[in-house]
Amino acid sequence: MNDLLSLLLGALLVLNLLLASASRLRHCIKLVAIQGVLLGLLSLACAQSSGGHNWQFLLVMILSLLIKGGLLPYLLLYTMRRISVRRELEPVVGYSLSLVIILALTGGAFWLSSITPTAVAHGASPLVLPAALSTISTGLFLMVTRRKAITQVIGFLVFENGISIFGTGMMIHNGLLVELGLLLDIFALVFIMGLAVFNINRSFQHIDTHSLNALGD
Amino acid sequence: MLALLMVLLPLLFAAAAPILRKRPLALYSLLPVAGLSLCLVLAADLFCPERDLFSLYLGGTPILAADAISRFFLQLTAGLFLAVSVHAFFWLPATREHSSHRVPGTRTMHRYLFVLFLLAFVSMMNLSILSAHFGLLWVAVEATTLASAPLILYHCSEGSLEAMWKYLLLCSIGIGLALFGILLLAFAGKISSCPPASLGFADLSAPGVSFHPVWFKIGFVFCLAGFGTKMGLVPFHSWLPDAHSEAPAPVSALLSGALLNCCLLAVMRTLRLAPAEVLPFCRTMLTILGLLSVLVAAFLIIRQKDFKRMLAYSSIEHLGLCALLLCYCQTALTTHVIAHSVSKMMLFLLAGNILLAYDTRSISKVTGMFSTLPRTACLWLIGLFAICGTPPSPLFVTEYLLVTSLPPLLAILLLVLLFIVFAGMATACLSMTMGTPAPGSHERQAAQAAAEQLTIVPGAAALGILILGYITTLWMKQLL
Amino acid sequence: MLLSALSCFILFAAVLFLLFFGAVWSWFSRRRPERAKWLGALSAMLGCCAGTVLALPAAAQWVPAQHFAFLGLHWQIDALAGFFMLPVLLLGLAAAGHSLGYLQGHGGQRQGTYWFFFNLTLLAMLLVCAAATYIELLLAWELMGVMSFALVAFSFQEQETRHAAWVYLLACHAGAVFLILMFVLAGNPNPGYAGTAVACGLLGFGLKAGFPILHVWLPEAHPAAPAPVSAIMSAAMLNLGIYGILRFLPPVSPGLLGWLLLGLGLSGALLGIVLALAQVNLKRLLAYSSIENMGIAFLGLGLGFLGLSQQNAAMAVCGLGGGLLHLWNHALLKGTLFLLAGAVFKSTGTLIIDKMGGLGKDLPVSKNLFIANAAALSGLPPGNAFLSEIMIYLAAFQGVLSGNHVILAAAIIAAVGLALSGGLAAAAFCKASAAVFLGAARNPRNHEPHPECRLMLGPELFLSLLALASVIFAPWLWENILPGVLQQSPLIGGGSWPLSAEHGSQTLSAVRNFSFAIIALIAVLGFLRHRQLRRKVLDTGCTWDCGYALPTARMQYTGTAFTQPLSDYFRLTLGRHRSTVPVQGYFPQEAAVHITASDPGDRLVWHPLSRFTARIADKTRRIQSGYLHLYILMILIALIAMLIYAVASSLPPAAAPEPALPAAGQLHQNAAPLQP
Amino acid sequence: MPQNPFFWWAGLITALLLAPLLPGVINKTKACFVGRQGPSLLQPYYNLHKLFRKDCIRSSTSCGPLAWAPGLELSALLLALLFLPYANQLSPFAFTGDAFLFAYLLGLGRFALVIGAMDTGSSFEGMGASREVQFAALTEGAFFAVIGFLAFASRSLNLSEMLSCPLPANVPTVIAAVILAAGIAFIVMLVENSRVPFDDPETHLELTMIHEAMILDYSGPDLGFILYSAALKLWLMTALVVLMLLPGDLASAPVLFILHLLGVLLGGIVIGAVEAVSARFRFLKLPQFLLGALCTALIALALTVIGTGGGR
Repeated sequence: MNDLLSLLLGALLVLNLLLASASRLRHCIKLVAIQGVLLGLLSLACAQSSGGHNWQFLLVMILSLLIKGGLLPYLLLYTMRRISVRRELEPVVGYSLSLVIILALTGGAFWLSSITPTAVAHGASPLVLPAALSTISTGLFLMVTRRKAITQVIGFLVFENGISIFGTGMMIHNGLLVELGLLLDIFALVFIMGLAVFNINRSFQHIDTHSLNALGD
Repeated sequence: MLALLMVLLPLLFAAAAPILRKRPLALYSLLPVAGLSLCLVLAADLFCPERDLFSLYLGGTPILAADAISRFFLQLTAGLFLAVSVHAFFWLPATREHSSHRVPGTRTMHRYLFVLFLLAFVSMMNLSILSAHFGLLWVAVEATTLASAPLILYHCSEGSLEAMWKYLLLCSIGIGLALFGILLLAFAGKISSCPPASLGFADLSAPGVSFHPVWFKIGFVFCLAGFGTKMGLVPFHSWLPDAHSEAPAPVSALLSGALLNCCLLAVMRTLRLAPAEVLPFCRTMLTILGLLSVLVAAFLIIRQKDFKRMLAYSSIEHLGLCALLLCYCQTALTTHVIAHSVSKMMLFLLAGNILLAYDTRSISKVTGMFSTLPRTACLWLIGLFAICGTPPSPLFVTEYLLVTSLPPLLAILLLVLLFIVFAGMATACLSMTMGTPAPGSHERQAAQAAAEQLTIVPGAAALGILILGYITTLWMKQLL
Repeated sequence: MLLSALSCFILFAAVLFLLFFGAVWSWFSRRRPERAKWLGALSAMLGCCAGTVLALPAAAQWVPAQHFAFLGLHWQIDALAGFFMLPVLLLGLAAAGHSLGYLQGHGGQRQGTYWFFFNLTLLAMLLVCAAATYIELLLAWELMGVMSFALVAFSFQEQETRHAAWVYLLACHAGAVFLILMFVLAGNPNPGYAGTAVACGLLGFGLKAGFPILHVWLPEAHPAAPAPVSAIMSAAMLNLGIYGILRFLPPVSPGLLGWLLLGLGLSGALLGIVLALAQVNLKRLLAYSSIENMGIAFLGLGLGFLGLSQQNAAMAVCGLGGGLLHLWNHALLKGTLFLLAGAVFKSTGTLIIDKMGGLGKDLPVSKNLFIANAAALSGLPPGNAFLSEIMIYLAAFQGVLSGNHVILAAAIIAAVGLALSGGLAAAAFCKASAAVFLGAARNPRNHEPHPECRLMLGPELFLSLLALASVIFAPWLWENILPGVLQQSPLIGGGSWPLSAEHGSQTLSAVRNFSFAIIALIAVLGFLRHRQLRRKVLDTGCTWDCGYALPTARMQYTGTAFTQPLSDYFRLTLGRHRSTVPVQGYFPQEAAVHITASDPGDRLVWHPLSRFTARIADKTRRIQSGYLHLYILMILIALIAMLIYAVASSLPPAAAPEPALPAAGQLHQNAAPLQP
Repeated sequence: MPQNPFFWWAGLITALLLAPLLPGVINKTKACFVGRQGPSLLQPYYNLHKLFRKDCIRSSTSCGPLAWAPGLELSALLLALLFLPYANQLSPFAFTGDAFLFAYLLGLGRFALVIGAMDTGSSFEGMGASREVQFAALTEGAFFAVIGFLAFASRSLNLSEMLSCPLPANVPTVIAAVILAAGIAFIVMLVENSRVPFDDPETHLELTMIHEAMILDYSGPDLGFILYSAALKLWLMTALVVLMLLPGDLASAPVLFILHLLGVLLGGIVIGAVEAVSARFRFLKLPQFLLGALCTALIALALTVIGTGGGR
């Protein structure tokens, strides 16, 4: 079971690199969907290793798989098609440079987990902390450097996934109501962000958040 | 049981909103009725304090509970919502009729959506105050962001869109960091000598529980960053001026008056969990952020061109003061919070009236309010003196207590900053109220007359502040 | 004893009740100005009379000091409070009477608001005097600031009134902030902060009393305010600054306080009067002369405290007594002068001295009153200000006679400075009275000169009679009021040192007699001249104009010209203050000289300070740049800084030399471990 | 030394009677210097006699001060006369601090004159008044420095004791200081009475007058009052200088009485001599000159402080 866990975490790490170098918007959304699915499998694997089977956990796991893997990507694709945005993203930082930066961030994450042995011991596998930290930093990096509103939503989703990797990896269980609440919030957030992007496109005729700076002081 | 009622009642009224879509008067009356019902529920609690009506258990762990401090915040939020809803009842029709300033193309949000989201926003705030579990607290705070984001879009202009997008994104990042912080706190508990049972506040603050100090610090930093973003402490404040100035008057009143207090409550809860050896670190962080907020807000207020943004910066400054009060003088915190919320609500409602009458938010274009809007002008100046802490207002008492408990160097810096804030706001308010009205103002006669009728709630709030001021002065006499 | 305590409480409550409800009632009858006028005026006058009945016995120590609680707050009326209440009440009475006449013309419709703020300002000033602990003082102090701000901003249509009101409001608030700082630092246990507490106290009270650099609001606020209001502010409100110092200043060594007050007094007196010379606006001239007289009062107090520190009884009594007496005299005289300035404004519509002239023919009684009070205020003998100045001279020369050389040097400089400021004051008031009342009217006034308004003359005569009475009762005032008043102040050591008053009373009675001698001599010579001319023919001719064909009124010496040699000598009106339209061609059309005298306090201190704050504000605005990406970046940087600080502070102090932390994350400079 | 009030009253009466003689003496000495015969010594008396009998013309623009100004000035000066210790006898009206009353009475007289001058509304009188006020303000300082010196030298604040006290210590520095102070008093006297180095009483050019410009519009008894008070002031200030130079314990009262009369007349001759030999200073130089006088008076005080070993 342990090797399946580390396989999944390894896949997640590779996914971060792909996300950094993805130049097509549609491609980015697919990667986020894959990340959602991997996250669902990860929670299943952690439950196996800690033996915490109960129906509540399974319900949460299936729901998160469905929402993060299926519903949200579909929503993003639908928004993209409706506002017929141009395919490629104009990043503030070049693709190769962002790849190097993500690599550096992941290296930093590994280095951080190496100097805090106590934490790693408690997690399901030694890879959990670095995977969580690198995904979080990738999400934030995407939000800072990508111009388009939709990519910022994607960045935010990656950021949330990173946090839930840490949550599931370290086997912190908050009870059914809270887990459902988390999922509902994330879904509602992305839904409203989609609506906002739709409105921005209608009144600004573009969704480049970099030029949304009228309200400066 | 009452707690569930407090959360579900507004949702119930919210559900009724789409049904009354066709009849605007009934739709608008939903708000004051909801406000009144919340106050009745709280009154019920006041009459029989001995039975704990609030706690709600789910699977052994209490989900909703109300201790002394959260009961105070509940009453404050309910009171504020009642006042704002009564004002909104009159303000909404007036705005629709007179707000010609919007570009003809842009539309305003549909009435029932506004009422729906407003009620949802209030219920989520009640939920965040009443929640007894850290995770539920996070869900509720995130839900308040979601409920209040569409409200900013009431007048769907370019500015409000941009403000809403920034509000959504920055608050979500902040709340995400808070979630990571909560997980880190749980993790710190898990790896410590005797881990807490669950993330409920009762278990976390149980006597035997201990936390791993280093991981607790890191967790606290993330929580502070997260809830600090929602609270508007400086490095994380960037969304606040845009959101509060673009939102319509009742919404910005609630945002400033009630929402910032819920996040303050969240920070108070995390601070209360801190083990002894971590407490000095947490207090230092809060002091640094508090002082930074007052500093930056002071220097930003001076050069302000827009009076709603000026009020937003004053909220940032006052929340910075609340952070300082949290570390140095807890007793004065509740007085400061209630005084700030009431006077800020009054000022934002008045700002809404001025916007309605003058159709502009720039300070230089609004002149001669004493001749065009006499009542609003008087209340505007009373608000200025109340919010800047001149003696008759309770804020003077709390600022005096804070300054006595601060180390002298910080006290001098704080007083200088408070003076700069007073100078900045006085310049703006005086130039608005005095002077001869601009030549073009006579054709907006109807709008000005409508704005003059809307001064009932702010007037009541002003009276409340003065009475509160007198009571707190007497309280201060026994204290010192 | 019980009776007096009860009656004092009832009187105090009556005064508050009268003023407060008079104000509220006149506010609510704003619609009917006539009713509001009489309502407000009557309540103000009754309040002041009741207050005098309360304050006079307390000041004259017929009734022991009262201490009581009213509305939950603690108040006390003792000799010191009574002494400083009297100017407030008397001026309030006079100003209320004068406002009836003054507001007939331009402020007529807004009587309700005027009387509301007028009564509340009086109320606040009485509360400041009666405050027992620092909470009541701060409350009353800020209330006084806000209410008098509303009065200063009464005619807010003009731009300069708004600017003046804004400057005044900020000055009052800054004063309150310094006071808060003083009370906070005074309460601080460790002694290191006692010095700063005293400094903050002096700054806070000095802002209200017009210290040299902190005086900038005074010449702005007084011309902007209606005349009765500026009379109360300059006569009664400035004294409260000194009252605050005497009662609420934390304990400090008399020597240090003496040197401080001496320095401030001397510089204030000279700065005030030199600037008064160069003023074109009549009320600004009077405002600067208030700064000068406050400087003289501080000079007296400074010499008194020096005497206290040197155990030199004569110097202490003459100095302190002279300072307080000067406050009293200045209050009466300056109040009359401001009311007269109001009368002048009513009849000419302007306050610019160079535009007036020849008013003596329209306002004969005001002319004589103005010249008499001006002479008295510049310290000339028959006036009452001479009594207090001679006391301060005595204190200075006691210092000269005392053994200590340093005190000798300081005292002689003080005496010479006082003499110089006396001479300049005479020059300034000659300019004011001559250019306004005497000579021919410089520009022909368009409206016909309406007769002198009786209503306005009454209060002025009342105050002048009071000034004359205070010449007569000066020795009585000196013997049994001043020692009692001075004992009350904690700084003067409350009775530990005999403050007997025999040092000055002999001089005072002699000077009183000689004042009467002068008046008698003038009468005799006047009668002699009258008898001499009775038989002669008395006709009038035009003034000697050296035979020039077309003498016009504009050839007269204007006020600015009158003091031009002096102000050029003090570098006030040279350089960038003077813009000239030169004479061109053989038949010059039009040439002009425009001289503005800017206040050095403003130019050198306050304007650079506000520019510096504005520059900082512009730099901080860059934080709010509007770019979403920069905001997110700012959040992340702040987060990383806090994390580094968290980990750094949690490392055990005896950490391994090379911390296991990543070398890359350097310690963020502003997150240094601040252990509170 | 035994006080003899009789000689004090005699000094007072001679001052009242002989005051107009002093301008005559000054004009006579000036005339002798240039070889002219000059007006008779009693000419001022004749002028006064003539003036008191003439009619009075009043300017149309004046509204009152022109009438009571001369009376006020004369009464101030008459009162100031009471405080000087003629023939070194203590004046019966002396009290502590009467030196300041003396100085401010002169100030009152000057204030009256200036108000009277401005009342006529003529540019010449305005110019004279403005200059008078400027120099007066600057001399106040010097005069009070002299009073300070006298107070320290005589250890008392009473003008009579100040002027009639013996030398504090016949050490050369103290004597030098007394002479220096007397010199400063002499300069102050020249400025106050508008004698030549500062103002020319006999000039006919209105633009150059100071004191004369202020009394252009007076006629008849008013002009008489003013001329008489000008003469009184001259006598007063000269007497002040002379009494400073006469140490108190020199001789018995009658001898001192005669000495002080001769001293005053000698002072008149010295003033005449000074006027004959020196020309007027430029106006812009006068303020520096007066401040110089103030500083020398302070130096004199410093000398006495050192001379008398730092006072008792």
